[in-house]
Amino acid sequence: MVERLINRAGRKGSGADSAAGPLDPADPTAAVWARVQLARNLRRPRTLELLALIADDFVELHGDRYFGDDPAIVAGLARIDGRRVVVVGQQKGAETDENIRRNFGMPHPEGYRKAIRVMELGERLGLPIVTFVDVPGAHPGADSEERGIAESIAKSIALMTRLRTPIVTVITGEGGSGGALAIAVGDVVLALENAVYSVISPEGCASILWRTPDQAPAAALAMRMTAADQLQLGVVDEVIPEPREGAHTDHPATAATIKTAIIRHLAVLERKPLDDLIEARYRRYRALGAFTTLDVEPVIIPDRPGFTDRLRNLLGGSTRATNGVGPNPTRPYDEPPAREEV
Amino acid sequence: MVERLINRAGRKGSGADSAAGPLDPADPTAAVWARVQLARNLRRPRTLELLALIADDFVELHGDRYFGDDPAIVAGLARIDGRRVVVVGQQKGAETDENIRRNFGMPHPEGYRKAIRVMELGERLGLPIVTFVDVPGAHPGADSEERGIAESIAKSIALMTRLRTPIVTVITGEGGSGGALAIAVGDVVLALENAVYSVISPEGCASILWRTPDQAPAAALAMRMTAADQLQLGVVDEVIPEPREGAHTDHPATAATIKTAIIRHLAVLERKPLDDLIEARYRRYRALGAFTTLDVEPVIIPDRPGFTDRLRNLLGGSTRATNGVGPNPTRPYDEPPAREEV
Amino acid sequence: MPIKLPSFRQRRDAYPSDLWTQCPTCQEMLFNKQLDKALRVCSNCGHHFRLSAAARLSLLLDQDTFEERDSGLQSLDPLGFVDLKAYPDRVAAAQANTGLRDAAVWGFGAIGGRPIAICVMDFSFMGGSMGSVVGEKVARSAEAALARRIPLLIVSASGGARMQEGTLSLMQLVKTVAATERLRQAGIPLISLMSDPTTGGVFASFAALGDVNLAEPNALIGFAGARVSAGTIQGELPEGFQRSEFLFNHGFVDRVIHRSDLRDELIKLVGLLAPVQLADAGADNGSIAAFRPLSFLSALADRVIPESDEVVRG
Amino acid sequence: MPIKLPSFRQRRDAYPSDLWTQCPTCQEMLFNKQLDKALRVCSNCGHHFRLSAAARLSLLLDQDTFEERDSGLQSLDPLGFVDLKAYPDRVAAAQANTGLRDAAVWGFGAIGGRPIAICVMDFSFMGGSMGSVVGEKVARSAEAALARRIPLLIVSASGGARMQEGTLSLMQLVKTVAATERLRQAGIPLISLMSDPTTGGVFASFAALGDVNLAEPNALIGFAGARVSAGTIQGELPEGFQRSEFLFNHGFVDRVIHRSDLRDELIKLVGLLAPVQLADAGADNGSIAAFRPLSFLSALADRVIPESDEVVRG
Ligand SMILES: [Zn+2]
Ligand SMILES: [Zn+2]
Repeated sequence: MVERLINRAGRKGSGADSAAGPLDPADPTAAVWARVQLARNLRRPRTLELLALIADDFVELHGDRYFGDDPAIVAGLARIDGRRVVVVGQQKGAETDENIRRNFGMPHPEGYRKAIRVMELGERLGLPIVTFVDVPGAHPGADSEERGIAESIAKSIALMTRLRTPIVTVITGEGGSGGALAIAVGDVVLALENAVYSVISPEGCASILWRTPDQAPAAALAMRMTAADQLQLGVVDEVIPEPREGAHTDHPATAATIKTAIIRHLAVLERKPLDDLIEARYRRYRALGAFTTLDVEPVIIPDRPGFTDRLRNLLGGSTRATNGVGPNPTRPYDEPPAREEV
Repeated sequence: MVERLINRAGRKGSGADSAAGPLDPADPTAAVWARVQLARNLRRPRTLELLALIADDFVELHGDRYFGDDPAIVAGLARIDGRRVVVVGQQKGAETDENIRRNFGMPHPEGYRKAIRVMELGERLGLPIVTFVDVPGAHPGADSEERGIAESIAKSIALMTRLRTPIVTVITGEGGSGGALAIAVGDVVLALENAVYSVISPEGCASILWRTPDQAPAAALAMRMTAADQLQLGVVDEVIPEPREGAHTDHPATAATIKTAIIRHLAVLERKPLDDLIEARYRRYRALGAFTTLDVEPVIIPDRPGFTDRLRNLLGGSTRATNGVGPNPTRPYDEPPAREEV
Repeated sequence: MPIKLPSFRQRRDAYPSDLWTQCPTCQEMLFNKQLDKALRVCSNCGHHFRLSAAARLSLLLDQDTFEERDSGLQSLDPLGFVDLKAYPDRVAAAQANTGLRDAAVWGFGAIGGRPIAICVMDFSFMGGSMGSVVGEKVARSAEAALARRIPLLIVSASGGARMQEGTLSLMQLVKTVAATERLRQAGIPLISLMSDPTTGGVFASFAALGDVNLAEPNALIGFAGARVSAGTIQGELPEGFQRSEFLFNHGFVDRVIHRSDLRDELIKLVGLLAPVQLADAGADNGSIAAFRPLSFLSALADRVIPESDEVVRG
Repeated sequence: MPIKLPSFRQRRDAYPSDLWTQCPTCQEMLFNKQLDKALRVCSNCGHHFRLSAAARLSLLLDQDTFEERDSGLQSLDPLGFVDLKAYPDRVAAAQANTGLRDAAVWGFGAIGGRPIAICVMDFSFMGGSMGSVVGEKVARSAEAALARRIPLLIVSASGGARMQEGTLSLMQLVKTVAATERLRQAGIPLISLMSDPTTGGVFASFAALGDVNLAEPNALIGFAGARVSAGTIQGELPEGFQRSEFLFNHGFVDRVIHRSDLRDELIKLVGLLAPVQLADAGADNGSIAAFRPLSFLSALADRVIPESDEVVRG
């Protein structure tokens, strides 16, 4: 796995170089894919690099109080522009050794449980919370599953929906599905210009829907995963412009813009009564989704064993058309189950 | 360890037999030791045996949601006399195989974290909590330390001090120090007649203070660990009489008495406003302890390097009497540090 | 050993006959009528076949107490998503194949005479994937349970989030959990029943957060899918990896329950978790009348749930 | 490999001279004056020698800001406990040897100009064991910190509960945690600093529950003592078992801090954890006047802590 990811990291590097060139608007797929490479660029500033430029003071807190300390997630207390805040963010390593130590920024359950602990401390102390999101995805290994990676993500999401303190989230690089969302539930969600956010990695999406990872760029385009797209979808509230050829080319300028945006939003959020804040956060996510409500007519059922027949059959009636019962259709069926990390 | 504990279990058995005879008031040490053996008798009813006799309904809940499920602690939802309650208790096995599976009733951190989870559920649902305490001590192994046995005990104690629901605790057998206390913080603490409660096992106490475990009976007497003694000390609020030669000789009768006591106390506690309940619980433990307040004169310091001298020296003054500094006295010193499970 | 991926193609091959079904676990040929009477559990090896939402509802609820809500919710195509096929075509095909409008059904019902809200997922609709409609139904079921102060039972059967709705599917994790958290914080019990499979974003949200987590035997329950795990995990996976018993042993599932015991266990559990709510449920009955059950499942819902006082008597 | 048990006998043998101290870790002979200037950290291997309560206070607090409270608390003998020696005799000997009345000292002080409550344990008094007096002092320090809404710093150095007071010592776990929980629930920070050793009932109560848990390097931190572990653990113990870094790696300690950095880190940490409290601290000053520092430590406390507004300026 390590080797595989190093190679991938290598590709990222080169990808970034190629991306340094102008994006060809005539080829949207290439343009989107270039952005994905930019988002993955190993030289982008991560949580610790940003804090060094943004915070006047920072004390990192370690450990989940259950099992261990996860280097892929950084959490602690910081002072930004004189304001005390709790900071949580993923942390990849810029160099290979450091990247391996940080598990390529892919957290284990301990990481999310550390985040939960420190965010709860922030709530008790009445400190606003700032999160920096940049993760390929939560660690998918067996140890991660054994210790409940899904449960830890769910619990972190749950906590953030009810934390009685302002939360500002910044997607700084890869917004990799549930592993990102676990610390990305905010009153305000910002994204850097070249950040991406998706329900599944383009490679994973392509390998399922296109049956080959080579179609990752097509999947990236189809998922509309760029910051600009996410802004249109309402998943992101504001896009923070990046300097020059991207955040990796100018850390101080990037940090400065991010800092300004964070302070501006915190100032607004802190004026809200907590009950209003929580209710607004609930409404923000309650409203996300795209559906319509039909004046209900039963969907036309094709001329074959009907649903109620099948039901009657299930309840002990005739044996015909068992093929139709529940999840065992004999008819051709080409939807692959969406088995993937979120 | 297993072998050792089986032997110990064996001794318990014989101890119990001998205890079946009358206790000799002329020999208090023997009398106390006999009670210790009764408290450890493997045929005493444990949480599950008691629930089978006490509860109309019981659904056991499993797992700590972090690492595993600990068979040494049983937790779940029960209906007792028509009243819904949450039950938590330790569980030894009556037979050797079961006892090994239950780790001789010695919980790992998972056990206390399961207890915490289920007690929190009880609080959310507004259900009173009943705990049954019978444990030699928390599991002292390396795995237990690695996963934070002390932290899990501390967190369980902390939760119980603030749970906004009535808590009735019953010490049914061995009240083995912190491993017992972790689920024994109650508004009312009851103890069976032959139960014992101590800060450390008599064997451990003897091996430290008497320098040999053979003095365990003497240590047991000195620690005043019987239910009657604990009642006098105010650590226990009420002693529940046992049938015939002890609880192990008549489970149904034992369960019936316990059930009556639990219901009686819950009925009283449930009438209290929650704020009063919590405050009373705080006061109950706040008041436990034995000290006096002297009208303060400095303690007479023997004619040797004085404390302030030592302090001055520490702050960089003369080098004399460094022997006196802090924790490194050269004088004879015979207090052994109390290094033991609580 | 990569995880065996649930796949319909494989299943299709596994059912050569209309009258007989081969057990994918023990290969035994099972007479379908007997299989149905056995609640679709293999009489030979205990393999639990998947159930449709309708079958699940009829299995769990008191007879004729189900009253569906929001059957008219229909997914849109926010991304204009096209892979080898356009998303709307996939939805239409799934609707035609299953007779469902999306992968979840929710409504009110009774279990052991006690009113509950229930939301059931159906794996046969696009792998039970959670998009905007599923998320909305889960959230509404939680909000309704809170309004009536009755327990919520969610039966999961899902491969995870629905890729074709992109991050809007991902946001359903927050939407659903925000609603179930309000429920739990209010002291209203949430029961999560995980059936085969419960994975990805569904397990990483409401399914993992039940006050009580139940699972059917040997159900696939996990976060990362086969492709991911296979690609990243070195060597052998642990015995029973991502199966119900594995989750139980690691502390994430309270009870693994055989389908034949499921209803009785739930009756007992609901009885212990939930007091009989008079005032709230009663106060809310007006709004019940406002609804009319409209979908196919209306066949199951020609009676309204018992009045609260009847609940007390019964 | 059984855990090495802290033992004074061994230490005594390790200090043949008044002028030189041998490092128990690297055997280097250290000139005591240099050792003191190095805050009693071995210049050769970094071994952290234990500190007395007074030394710890002078190390951590702003100079001359410590104001002791409850110095008159004196333990009783509730059990009439006699082992090889009567408990009151052990206490008297410890008092004569250490000049302390019991194993903990608490009071008010300032760190980086910010007022805090502080409770420091002293291992040289009966192994820093926690009986009724230590428990009472910890609880009072927490209640006072809550009343003034100032952070509480507890520096642990203890073998655990004091056997000679039986279950009354055990009850101190509840008493102390109940008080520190009220503090934490009120949003007042609790900082736990664990020094060598922090074990048994002290680690299993307030010491483990800090909002921030700090530890000095290589401090022995654990639950079960050497005798217990040695008797029950099969084979080798893990590398560094029950040492600060081990606890850090397993997620129970936020930071392991070299003694020379300790004060600076605490100043920074207190600044981030605690807002400057004007009203509360000020309102409470009347009650400060009511006290008079009386113990030996009064030498350190001839000034009262800064007025709140001074804190703002300073
Ligand atoms: Zn079979
Ligand atoms: Zn040294």
